[in-house]
Amino acid sequence: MSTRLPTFGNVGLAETLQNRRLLAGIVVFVVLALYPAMTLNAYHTRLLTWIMCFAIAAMGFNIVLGYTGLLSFGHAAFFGTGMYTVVLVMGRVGITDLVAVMVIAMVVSGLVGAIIGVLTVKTHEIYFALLTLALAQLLYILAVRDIGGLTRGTDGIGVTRPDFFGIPISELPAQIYLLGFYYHVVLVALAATIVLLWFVLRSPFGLTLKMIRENETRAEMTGVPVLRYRVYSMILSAMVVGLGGALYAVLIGHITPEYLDWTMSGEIVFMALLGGIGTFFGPVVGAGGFILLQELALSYTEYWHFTMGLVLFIVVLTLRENGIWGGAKTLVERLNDRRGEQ
Amino acid sequence: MRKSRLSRRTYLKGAAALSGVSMTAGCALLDEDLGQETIEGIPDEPFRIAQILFESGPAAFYGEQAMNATDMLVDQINAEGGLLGEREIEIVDRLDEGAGLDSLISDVQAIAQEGEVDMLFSIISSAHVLGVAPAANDQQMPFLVTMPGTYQLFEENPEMDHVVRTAGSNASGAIGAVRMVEQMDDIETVVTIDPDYAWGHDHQEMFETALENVRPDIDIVESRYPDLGETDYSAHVSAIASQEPDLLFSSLWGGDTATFVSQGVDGGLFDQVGEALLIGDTGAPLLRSLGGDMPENVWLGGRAGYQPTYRYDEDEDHQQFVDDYYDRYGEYPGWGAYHDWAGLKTLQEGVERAVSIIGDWPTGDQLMAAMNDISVEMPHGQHTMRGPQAAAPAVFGRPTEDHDFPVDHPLTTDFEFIAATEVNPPTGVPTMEWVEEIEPL
Amino acid sequence: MSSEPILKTENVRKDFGSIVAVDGVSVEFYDDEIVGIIGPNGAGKTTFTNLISGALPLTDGTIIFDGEDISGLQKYKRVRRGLVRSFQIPQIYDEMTVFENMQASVLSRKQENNRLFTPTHRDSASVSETERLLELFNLEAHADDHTEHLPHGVRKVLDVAMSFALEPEIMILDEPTSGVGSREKNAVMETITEAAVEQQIGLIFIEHDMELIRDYSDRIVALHEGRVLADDDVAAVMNSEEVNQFILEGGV
Amino acid sequence: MIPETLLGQPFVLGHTFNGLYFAALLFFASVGLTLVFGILNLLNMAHAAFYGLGAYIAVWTLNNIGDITTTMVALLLVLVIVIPLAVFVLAAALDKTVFAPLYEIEPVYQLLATFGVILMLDDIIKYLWGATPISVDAATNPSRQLGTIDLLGSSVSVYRSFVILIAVCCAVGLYLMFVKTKIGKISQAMSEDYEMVQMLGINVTRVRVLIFSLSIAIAALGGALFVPFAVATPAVTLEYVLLSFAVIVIGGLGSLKGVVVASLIIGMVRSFGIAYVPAIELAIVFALMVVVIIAKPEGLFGDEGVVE
Repeated sequence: MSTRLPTFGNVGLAETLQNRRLLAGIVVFVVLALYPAMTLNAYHTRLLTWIMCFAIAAMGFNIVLGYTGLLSFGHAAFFGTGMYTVVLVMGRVGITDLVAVMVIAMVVSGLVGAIIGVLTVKTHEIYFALLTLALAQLLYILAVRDIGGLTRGTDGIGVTRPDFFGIPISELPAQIYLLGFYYHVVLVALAATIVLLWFVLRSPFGLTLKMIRENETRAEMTGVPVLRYRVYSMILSAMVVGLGGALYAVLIGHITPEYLDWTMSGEIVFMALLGGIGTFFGPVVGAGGFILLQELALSYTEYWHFTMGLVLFIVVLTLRENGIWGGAKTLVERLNDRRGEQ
Repeated sequence: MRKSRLSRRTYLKGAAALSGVSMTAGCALLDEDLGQETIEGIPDEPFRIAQILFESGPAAFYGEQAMNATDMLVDQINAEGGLLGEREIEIVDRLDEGAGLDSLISDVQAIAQEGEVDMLFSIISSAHVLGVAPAANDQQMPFLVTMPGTYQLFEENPEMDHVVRTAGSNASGAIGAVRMVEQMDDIETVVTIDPDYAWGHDHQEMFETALENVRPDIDIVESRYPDLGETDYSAHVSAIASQEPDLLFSSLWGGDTATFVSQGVDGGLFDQVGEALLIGDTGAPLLRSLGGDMPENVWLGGRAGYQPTYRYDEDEDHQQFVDDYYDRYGEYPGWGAYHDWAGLKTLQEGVERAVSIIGDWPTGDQLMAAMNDISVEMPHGQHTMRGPQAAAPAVFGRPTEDHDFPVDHPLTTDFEFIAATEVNPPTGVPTMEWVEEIEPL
Repeated sequence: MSSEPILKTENVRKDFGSIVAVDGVSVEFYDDEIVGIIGPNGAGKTTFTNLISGALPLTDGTIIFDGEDISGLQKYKRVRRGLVRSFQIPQIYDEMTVFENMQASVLSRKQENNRLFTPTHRDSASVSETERLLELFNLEAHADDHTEHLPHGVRKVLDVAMSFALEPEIMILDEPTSGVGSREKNAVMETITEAAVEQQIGLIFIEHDMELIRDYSDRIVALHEGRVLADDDVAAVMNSEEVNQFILEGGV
Repeated sequence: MIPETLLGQPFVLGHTFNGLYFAALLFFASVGLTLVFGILNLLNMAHAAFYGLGAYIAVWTLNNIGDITTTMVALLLVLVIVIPLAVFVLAAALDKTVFAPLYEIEPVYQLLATFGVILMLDDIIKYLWGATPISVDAATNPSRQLGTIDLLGSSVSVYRSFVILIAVCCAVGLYLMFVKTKIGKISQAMSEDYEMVQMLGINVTRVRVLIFSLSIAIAALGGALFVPFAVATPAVTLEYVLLSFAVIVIGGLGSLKGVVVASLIIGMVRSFGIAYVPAIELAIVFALMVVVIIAKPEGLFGDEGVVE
């Protein structure tokens, strides 16, 4: 009976499309990789690094919201855990290799994700949102009160720059380190995250998360251990968000508990939503959009909260899960259709 | 708020860094032949300052005063022709600390990149300065820090050569308070209340450690840490009142002090305590917002003598500053205003000093170097820089309704002055080590 | 009939507070028969199926499946053993295509949910099986449609088809034709029963339509007030006086 | 370590009083949030922002009213009647415009859209009153003018006792409204089955506007009563957003009784927590929230309707 691949004509089409997308992706990657050397613009490079760190975090976040269908208001917990892990691993444990530090940060964030995942596994919708919020807020209080003496409270801790495979690269001047080296590390991390998640979310695992999002009862009645997969989803998400936080920690150079606060969670949600939680690339676009918008608003008005609030309000009411990326895609499709008709 | 997006210029500073030019640091710079690094004559364009302060959030209390004082003083300096009488100052940009550390650091980067700003100025939050100062230094962007007190600034980043701080560290307030207590009789029990972040914890720790050395007979029976920006202190008030301590020590500042004191008065707290030492940055605006609620058994003060009544009659400069400020803004200057005054004075002196040594307008590096180890005249006497860090004295006063100023709120009087040498660690000694070894006077 | 029942309930009981919804039901089911369950509203039909599928915990009694006690087993584990149900209101994944819906079932049956790196459309084994199933249930025309806007009848068939994809031993259908146009009812039942016979799946279905019950059941279990009123072949139950009194005349 | 004097009776009384006062404020800030959710199915994250708005309006009014009157009765009437009434009108206008489209969307999107409203309101307050904390001038400050009285050996703030009294009146008033009046009964029916009420031909939009505006007005009343004893700062909004969510989650979404009980619990936890275990006081509140959601997601009284 399995003679059927050809009848699904769109497989062939999808293949070509994918290749074109792949091509576009490679072009974007190369342009980004060359950008600092070509422009020597430190501000732009820093801004891009900043955006890319949050793009990773927003993509990680969207595993839970966009794919598993659960709104978490506590992802600052994972972002902050990633950040503090970097500081503590470098400062207290003495591991200074970039790759090792990042891997440890992901593992620790994943552990926090497992704990929060298990505790929240039976809640839905707003209860899930409020429970994740409360749990993250507990972590925030822990950091603010400096319980355990690790975080130095609201003044925060400075981060030194990690080395790279034993090369004492941290001794380079700041500009060269951040622009020449670190920018590319973050770029590669983002590319790797995109490729990895692209496959993971299209795999049977990704389909299983979507099953849970669409209909938890049905998924369970199809033999899926729903609770377990919700925890998996949280762990994966936490690891990716933690990576984003860890990368960001080195860039910002100084960490305060603000990164664990619920308003930080709100920003991550905002980014994903702005770009489009129903799309794969939406969160990346959203992180860029959010940070550029904020920088722009800040440069023109002291009332930038208002601007951001208005944008959030409008995006929620008009674009919904499509976000600006989904909206743009629809627009392009429509234009193509019209061209096709003519 | 970044009002100016200046045209992008060639990438000068970054390129210099990229090509690995190492910058000569510190005072050594001034002694050498600096021929090619100096700019001939005084530049035509104004000296451009980007000011960093809170325009939003609870600490905007200081931001507003600092902004007011800076606007006023810059106008005055420019009326005389500017720095050295030749080069005007222009505030080209203001960054809101309320936007958070991410934005601050990124904006500092942009400013350094554009090369259209000569110096960063002010800043309030200790958490922010610990992040922004190293970032500015990495960019070789001159940064004159005027307000935050964290002693960790230079102890954590000893290499910074583009940053100076014209405010005394929080040690001067805490140790000043210890010196006050040292002279008091009839004190056996103390309760401390400080905001729950490093500022408060640092103050409490220094106070407790030093007090143990100079007055081992006194017990700190309880230490409380309300949240920064707390709006309801009634639970703390009840708890402290129940202890009936001989002394209450507090580093709460700004609006927090106002709220705490007024709720304390409400709960009868100051009838239950012998003396209160309020060392958070408290000045005239605080007394104004409290109206008639200020109890009499408190000492107000801390680092530097930043009270409009302190040596008002003796010090002409001070009198003029206070009167001008009052004429312009209808209230008396608070600590935020004084801090930025000290900063601008140091800048003026630094420019003069650099020019007198090298004969030319200084580069950013030279200017910062010239501001090291300088001293300027402030109401409390010589305000001395030890290296990049100011050593300020401690001054405390009593609130009084009995004054000749045209306002109906209390001001301070009966001042106690404690010299800078008594309340600051000697150059090169880490603050906490010094505090642990402190001896009775 | 096979000698061993595939599913057996022993004195199954369910209380909601002071209300007894299912009151000691003992029935046996075999994997080569079609059993209709009838009873007036509130007789405990749906509660009974929920107990079997594990959606509700038992108050008392035992459920034996394939010779093992599954009374406390989690829902998804019952499904994995071959005890599957479909729903009165179709439970399908709205924002996914019909193809994806079906493939989701196929992959879950194979317990391949944890495979991480092969994109699902490249997994030829599950793709071809999905296509075969879509064809079997006449759904291939809708393969690429999102299910959200499909006609109700198609959604219903998809729901049942997704349960078939799990290759169960026995399947419980809660009103498989509810909401389906009267003309299509027979066609739907025809499709389902043929597939069941072909794949040797035992069927249990709850139905209000007595004609369908008569036409498609091998055996009927009649429930009334949480108890078994009758359990016999079609003719016997339909002619039973008690059944006529409590159920058929009661106007279901 | 708890000093023995702290366990003495006057101080337990003092903490209890503080706890009651704090509970009263929490009640004002959260009761509308839970009603709007229970009856209208709108999860309005921006609800407590109107508490902040009420505080600012009160500070501004009291600081400008001095020339007209300094009579205590007038000042209290301004706080209890005039300001809530003004905010009621404002809320009605907002319901018809900003909030109207939010009733149609999923709770998750409601949460996000109203998060946007918080940000906007934040800056509107900043535009109108600046970012510097403001307190009420002594001359027109009822809290300072009323002073304290001695009760069982401890001094008790007259003004704060008044606030507690108003909260009790407000709770009783709401209860009576729901059980006695027609509009209250319709509201209860709406909380159970919105569509059914709509089909009965009742103008649900009017009821909606009423309930929404009333809820917001109570929040503003809370803010107005809060500010004479404290200060208006931009941080008040965010603090109460979190606390009010804690209250309604612990009490059970949509339950009037739940709000009263949860406000009392959190008020007492905070008051005694600050006195005896200050380091973890706020952590207790969130830990409580976590435990309740995990163990009893519907909250203490969430499954019982508005006034059961």
